Amino acid sequence: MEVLLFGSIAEKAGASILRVEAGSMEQLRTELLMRIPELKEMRYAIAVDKQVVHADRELKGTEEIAVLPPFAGG
Amino acid sequence: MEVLLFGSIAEKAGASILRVEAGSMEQLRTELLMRIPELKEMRYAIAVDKQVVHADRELKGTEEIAVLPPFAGG
Amino acid sequence: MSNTGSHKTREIFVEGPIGPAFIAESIAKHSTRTDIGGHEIFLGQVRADATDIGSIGAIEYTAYRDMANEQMIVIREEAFARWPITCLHVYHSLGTIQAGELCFFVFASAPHRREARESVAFVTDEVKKRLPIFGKEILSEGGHQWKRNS
Amino acid sequence: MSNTGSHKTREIFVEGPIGPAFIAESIAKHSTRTDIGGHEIFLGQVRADATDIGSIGAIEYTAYRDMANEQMIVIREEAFARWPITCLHVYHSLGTIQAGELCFFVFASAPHRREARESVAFVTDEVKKRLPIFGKEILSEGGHQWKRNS
Repeated sequence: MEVLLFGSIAEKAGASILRVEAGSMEQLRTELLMRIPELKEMRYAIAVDKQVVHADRELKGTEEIAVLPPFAGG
Repeated sequence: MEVLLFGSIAEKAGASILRVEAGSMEQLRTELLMRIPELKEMRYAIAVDKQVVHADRELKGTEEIAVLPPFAGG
Repeated sequence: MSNTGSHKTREIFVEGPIGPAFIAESIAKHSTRTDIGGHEIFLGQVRADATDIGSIGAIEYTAYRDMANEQMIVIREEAFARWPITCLHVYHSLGTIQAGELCFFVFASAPHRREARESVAFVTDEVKKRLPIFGKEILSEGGHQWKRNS
Repeated sequence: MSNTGSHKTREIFVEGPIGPAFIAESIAKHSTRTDIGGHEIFLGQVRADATDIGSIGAIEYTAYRDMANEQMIVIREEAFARWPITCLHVYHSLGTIQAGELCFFVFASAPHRREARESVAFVTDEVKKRLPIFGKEILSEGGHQWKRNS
């Protein structure tokens, strides 16, 4: 699945899109920490189909995933 | 002394300035009611030198007096 | 009465409606103040209310101008004492303002939005309460009645 | 998601700073709505804050655009459900906005000032909290840091 990265997270990853294989939110989080170790020290949220998701849940692989650093609008 | 009239009160009086003789607020009020009988049914305030005054007090005759209907700014 | 730039006596009245271009100019003037983080603006617009005796087509504003400008100084001082605002501008129309036109413009700027927001709310309310401004509501069908703030 | 004129999906993002002329045009468009009595506007301006590592010269805004526009629909619906407002317009800049320039514009209109005021306060706060917008603070002396809303 494609994972969209934004702001400081895209900067750390050196990319704005990652390809990741993950069947659940848990797996996705683990995978992301391996690919972007700096995430451990960062605050971020994960959006699934444009909704922030905190709990674990299955992922089909067709979802739109995004990793979001703290919001800073306004 | 000259008394400035505004809005609905100027309309009732048919004038925007009245000449009135009064040595106190009490006398001024009595005089105004004689000159503009409709005041009895109206809400209004009297300003002395641009400050609304409710209590009785002496008037020297050099003050700037104004009779003010309800405020309607904005 | 203080003598600082922010608190000095100003004429708040303008003849006729307040135009959007005037508002844009006021906003643009603040781009050099890079300590400002938020602007809050209130605009009063004449409403074509239906009343018992007809619908309002326009309001003809008059004021006890000297007293209103003096009262405005007091309200300004209160606002600057209560909130760390950078600027405060207030304008009110005199003369005939048609329904749909703007008659009142309150504009505060501050480092942070809360101060700008709260001071505009305060100033808007106090101007309506404390400034001797009078409004003759001109009915579209002819005749008039006198506006009063509740 | 409702389909009425007031609630439909809109693009809130504009490239570059929000100009005073754009604000004036938005205001002017409301003169035909003679049921409006008050407009409330919040404008966010980029502040040249001094930070530990230098002073902010500009903010470069990016966003997760589709999610932000969807979140904005939800906030709009909440505002229209809570207050009897006539219109609500929200714009946010993308790209580099210099200190002193405007990056955020919230504009509500209503028959009475209280509704306009409260809905602008609500929408301003919720946009800052709920929209995935990111700000890279470009320091005048070189380098950058990432803005975060507190």
